Amino acid sequence: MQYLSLTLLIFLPLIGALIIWGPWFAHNEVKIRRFAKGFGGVIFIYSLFFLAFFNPAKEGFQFEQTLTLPGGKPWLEPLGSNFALGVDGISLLLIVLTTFLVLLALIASKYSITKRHKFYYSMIFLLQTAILGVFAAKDLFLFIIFWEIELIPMYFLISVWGSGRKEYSAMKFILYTFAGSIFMLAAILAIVYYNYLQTGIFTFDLTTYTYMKAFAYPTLLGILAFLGFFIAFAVKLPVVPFHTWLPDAHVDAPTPVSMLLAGILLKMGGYGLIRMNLQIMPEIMQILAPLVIILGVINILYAAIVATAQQDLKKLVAYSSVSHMGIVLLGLGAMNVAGVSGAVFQMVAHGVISAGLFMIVGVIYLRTHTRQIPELGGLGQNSPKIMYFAMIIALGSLGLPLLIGFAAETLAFYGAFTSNVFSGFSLFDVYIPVSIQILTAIAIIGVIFTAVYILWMFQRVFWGNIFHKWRKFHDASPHEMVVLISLILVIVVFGLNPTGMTDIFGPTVSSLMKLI
Amino acid sequence: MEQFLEFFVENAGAIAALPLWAFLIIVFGQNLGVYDNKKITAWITCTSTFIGLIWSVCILFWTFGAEEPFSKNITWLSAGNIELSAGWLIDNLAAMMLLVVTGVSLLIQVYSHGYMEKDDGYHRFFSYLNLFNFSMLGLVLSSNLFQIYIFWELVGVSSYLLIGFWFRRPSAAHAATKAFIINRIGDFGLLVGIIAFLFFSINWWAASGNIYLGFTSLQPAAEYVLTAAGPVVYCLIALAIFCGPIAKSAQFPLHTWLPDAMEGPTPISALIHAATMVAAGVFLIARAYPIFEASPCVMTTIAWIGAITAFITATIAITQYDLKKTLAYSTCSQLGYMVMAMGAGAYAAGLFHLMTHAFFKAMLFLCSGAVIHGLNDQQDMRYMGGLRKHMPVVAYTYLIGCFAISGILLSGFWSKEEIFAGLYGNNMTLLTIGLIVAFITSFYMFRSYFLAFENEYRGHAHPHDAPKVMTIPLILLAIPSVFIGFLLSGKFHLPSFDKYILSGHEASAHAGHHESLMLPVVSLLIALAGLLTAAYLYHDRFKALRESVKITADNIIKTAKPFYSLTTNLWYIDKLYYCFIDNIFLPVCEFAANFDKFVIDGIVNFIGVKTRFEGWFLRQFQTGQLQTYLAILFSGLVGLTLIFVALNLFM
Amino acid sequence: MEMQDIIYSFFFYAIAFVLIIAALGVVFMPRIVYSAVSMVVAFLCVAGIFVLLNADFVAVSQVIIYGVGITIVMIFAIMLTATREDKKLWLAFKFRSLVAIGSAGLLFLLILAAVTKGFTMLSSEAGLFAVQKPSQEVIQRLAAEGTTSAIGKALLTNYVLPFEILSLLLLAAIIGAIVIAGKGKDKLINPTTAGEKPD
Amino acid sequence: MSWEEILIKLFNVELTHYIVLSAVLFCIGIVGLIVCRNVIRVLMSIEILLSAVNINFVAFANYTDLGDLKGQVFAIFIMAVAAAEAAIGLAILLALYRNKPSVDTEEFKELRG
Repeated sequence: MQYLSLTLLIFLPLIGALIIWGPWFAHNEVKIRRFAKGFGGVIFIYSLFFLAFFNPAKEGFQFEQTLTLPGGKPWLEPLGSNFALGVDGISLLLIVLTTFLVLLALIASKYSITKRHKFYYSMIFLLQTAILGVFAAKDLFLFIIFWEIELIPMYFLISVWGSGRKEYSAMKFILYTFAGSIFMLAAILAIVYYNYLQTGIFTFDLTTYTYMKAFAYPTLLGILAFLGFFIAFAVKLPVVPFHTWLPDAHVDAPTPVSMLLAGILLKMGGYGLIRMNLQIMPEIMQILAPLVIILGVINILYAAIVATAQQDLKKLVAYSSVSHMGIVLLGLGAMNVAGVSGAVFQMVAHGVISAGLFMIVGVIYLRTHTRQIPELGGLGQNSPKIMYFAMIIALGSLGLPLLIGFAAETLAFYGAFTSNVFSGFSLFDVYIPVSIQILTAIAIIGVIFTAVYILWMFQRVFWGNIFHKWRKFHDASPHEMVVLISLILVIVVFGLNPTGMTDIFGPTVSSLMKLI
Repeated sequence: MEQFLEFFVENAGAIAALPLWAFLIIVFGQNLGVYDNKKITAWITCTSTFIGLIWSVCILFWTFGAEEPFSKNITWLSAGNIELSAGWLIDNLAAMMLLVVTGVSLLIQVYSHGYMEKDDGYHRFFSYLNLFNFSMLGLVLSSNLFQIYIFWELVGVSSYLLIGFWFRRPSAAHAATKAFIINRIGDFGLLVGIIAFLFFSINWWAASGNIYLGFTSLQPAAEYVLTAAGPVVYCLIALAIFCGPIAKSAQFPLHTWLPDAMEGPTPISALIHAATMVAAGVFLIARAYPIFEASPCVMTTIAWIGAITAFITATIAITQYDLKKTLAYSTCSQLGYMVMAMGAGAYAAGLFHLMTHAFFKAMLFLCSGAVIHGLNDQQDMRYMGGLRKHMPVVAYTYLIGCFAISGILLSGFWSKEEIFAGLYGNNMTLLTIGLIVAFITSFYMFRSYFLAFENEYRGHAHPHDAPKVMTIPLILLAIPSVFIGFLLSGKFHLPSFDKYILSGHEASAHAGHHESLMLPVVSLLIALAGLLTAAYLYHDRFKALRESVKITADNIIKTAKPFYSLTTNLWYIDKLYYCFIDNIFLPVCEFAANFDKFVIDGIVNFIGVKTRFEGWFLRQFQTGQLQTYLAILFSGLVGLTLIFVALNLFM
Repeated sequence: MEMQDIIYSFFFYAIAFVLIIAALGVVFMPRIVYSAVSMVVAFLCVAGIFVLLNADFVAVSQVIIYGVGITIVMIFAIMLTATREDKKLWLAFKFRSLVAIGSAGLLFLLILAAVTKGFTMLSSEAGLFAVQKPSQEVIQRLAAEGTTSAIGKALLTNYVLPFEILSLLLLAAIIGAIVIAGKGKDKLINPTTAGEKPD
Repeated sequence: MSWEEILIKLFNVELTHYIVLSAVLFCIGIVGLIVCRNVIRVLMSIEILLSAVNINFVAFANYTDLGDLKGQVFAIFIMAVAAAEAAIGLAILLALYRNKPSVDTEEFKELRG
């Protein structure tokens, strides 16, 4: 137990990055990859230990750790910021998801990365450090530092190894996210300063603002701070008007990076919404929940409709990500245990499923060098394995029961339906009785649209007659098999036994809801 | 003996688990290269189903002596105030359905071994088949509404896979997608209905201590919801739940997927799209009967939807020339009967018809499969004829099926008679529609029989008889098709299906029985009239008569041109949908995509472009000519100095 | 007004006149070689000005460093670049030239106004520049010893740190000049595409 | 002010005269810096500029603290810097000339935005 150090977990990938990057490491591609995979595996196993020793019943953070400078001073004393780490059920789950998906991305990198291997693998590890830091930070300042660090490796990963308009996409991604996080910085400073005014203590410690929260924020300040947080996370999640960086970034990123982008990076937005918006200022969330819910509904339906019209396979999958993250938004807006559980579940489910979908797209792209759906067709004929893997993942994506997405969607929809945050609103002094029940029912139409675009895509890509030019399309290679089978294993296992998942984060969500 | 039967009931989940194991064995066995023998696959599949059949029989015997339904559950998912369970519920309805599903499945699996032997997707086919069996049995065993939803979607997926079995055919791929999406529309309604129902009754479930949405306590829950939600909202909830059966049982207006689903292999059409899965809708209505029953307006809607479906699809069936499509539309029509019966309160009659229909429709489909197999994939009845001489067993079993479905003395007669009896005095309009449909049914079924099996052979292929492995299931299915209606009719001191199925439903036992000879005789006469009309129009024996009277099929088509074009165009329902998709849905999607690309992303890019423009504007001062910079710098310095001097002087 | 002052001012005006003409020549002579020659003249005039200002050491340094060293550098520059189209490279008849000349004129007027009005004001009232003629005693001392020893002492006592830094600067300049002017690699490598295969 | 006074002021050479002289040189240097098209001439203009500054320093040294000679020391420093500047200037000129065989300032626009 005492060997489980979150600091070590976070900086382990960084160590890996330094080892690979340094001049002492061989320039041999195979050696680099082998080392990276091994190191990623070690990190994954190490994170599993955290899961094993985690006590779900305990309230608050666990594995807490505060790093100080020699002499016991906080690392940023003048700011009142501590290098404090800790996890609860939600963040631990996302940490394990991160280590898992990074490992798979490393395995998947074999064919899609053809140049500058040292740089690539160290960037992936740097990314992992930043993401793990975001999930494990127990200090607002630390949180935002890791949040920003994550942009750097992502920028390089897209712009160096990407395809198409890669510089444009990378720049769009970094600028968009950065513009969003400025609002978050402002919001953090606002609440910290307000806390200072109230209590005379200048601190960034998260527990002060969440579990030990002593006061409610005044409405105006609260709403502004809430919106500041919300914009940052809305860009990351993404929420519909702020989503356009995502299709571009996904389309131009290489396959493993797309997997990570959809699988983990979007979850940072959802995690932030839970950690900051819901946990720090639930009373404001209560006021603004209609906004969150309406945006969630728009996300689900709008993105699904847009996805239907996409000709580019990766864009379609990207928009399906947007649509699925709408469910997270809907569940969070519900503000009850079922809804938030559904949102958390959906984050994990979507992490696995979208990674799988991007892997499938990558597998196809590797063989055909095209992602245009009309140019594909009948691929199932030569590659039944890929077809079946794709089918299971696609069915998981459309929320088939006994696959991982279903329990998440059901919980989120049920939570939203039974929520009492929203029973109509007045617009220009006219009361419009659009209750959350009606909105949820509208959102559930999304399951039809999801089926439409996913199955239509599947039909056009894998079924029908094969084109002559794809006659030599070969089936999944062992590397791809490993990645896809691992993902499918998770999809099926937690689909059959969702309780295994809810047991980890359920008590955290319950204790979180008790704060409201 | 009691304990012996208890064992089967307590482990009833094994019935569903067995096909799942078979599925896994076949999938892994094939992909890991353990074996490559088709017989092994067939044996694994048939054995698992056979054990299931025995198991079901034991369960059936248990239900004879049981007072209370048996239920066993585990928690599947819990969060906050809900706790969703999975498990099994054994009552009379479940026992009946188990028997039907396993029985028909077993025969069809045996038949499939013959039918699919030459196909290179043999193992794939059987693995799908096992997956379907697992889902269907799971659905039948479900102990609560939520679990039924889970398996509801799983049977949908199995059906999707099997319709798309020959996925290289674009039409099959298209039909599979269509079936899944239309079913998804129903699932959407079902999910909304379930969630809404749960929402209103959550306190009741929590207080009662029953498993959430359990079927055994659905009736008090429904009453609670009715008072909590009010009649209008309750009606909406019940209708939302009914959306599920509308899609799954191919009711108007979502019936259009079923005829397309005939793209799948014929055994699949027999098993899934005739006997079992499409009946799941009716099964769900039966399971959730207390919910529907509490609201008269919903019951009326259900009955009318059934009636409309029965009529529309029956009229379409008249003009079909594709043998399987005729049968598909007749399936829709018969399902319409069942749903109508359910809606009209004739609960037991609907289920009785479900059972009899499962047997004879499966048999009819298998016959058509044998014909198609024998004619090298010829499905058009215009190129058949006189097949009775070439494949007598198939012809006679088909004839039995025709008699059964038309309601001429064989099993269909008894179940239909019960439906009519239930409608009689209850709703005379529906009864009239029912009788009209009975005439049409009889007509088109015998039309197909005469076209395919009588007269002269008009095709080009060389018909050959089906192998034994295919004919034996036909014969075995013919036995219940002939006798089961009579045996369970409850007349002449025989066991009564109604009493058995209604034993747990005191409330719904009100469906009164009309004990008069008038109705059966009328229905029999109507069916015979249909037979005779078909014979007159299509049998060569009446050719001379036809020509002398000058009333032939062609003449009738000419006279009733509008009606004919209406039915050949499938009442324009499908066309309407495609029109909607092509002209509204896809353009809307395109518009949304363009909106996204040009407006939303346009705004983002505009901000970028604006910034760039500003940068460009400032950049114009950066000529790269150092001396220009110097000039600007120097003149600026001088200017500033002047300004300061001036300020100093004048201030 | 004494004779000494008149002679002094005569020398001043003569040198200043030549200096300004030579400076203008540097800028406006049509050929670069003429410019170089007028530059030498200008440097020598500056040395003369230094002599008038009692700065003999500076004047000598001026002659050595400017009049010889920098001139040679310039001559080298002219010869190494060896431009034939010298005529074309005379003046830039552009807007910036106008601006420059205008600004320079303005600046000159400004300074003129400042030194004729402002400085006298400042010097009389605030004593910022205690402008005075050097005392006769100091002049005599300087005439006797020269400034050389005084500057030498100053450089190695008070200004030893700047002096050393200056030596470093000169060293750096020498090395830098060699590095910059020395033969570099023939082909420049674009760092962004280095090591990549073309896609 | 009468003509006599002006004449007396003109012939009584003081600090002002030197400052005006250095201002003239400075302005010529600046004009040369901006106006000339030949890089070498630009370099020469810089030397003129520095000389102007030097004159200023030495003049102030002469008229304010002849005893201390700060200005002269500074002038020495500036000369050294000027020498370094000239050397580096020549080196840069040659490096430039190698890349683009011209000494025309109008041709060097690589920093164009």
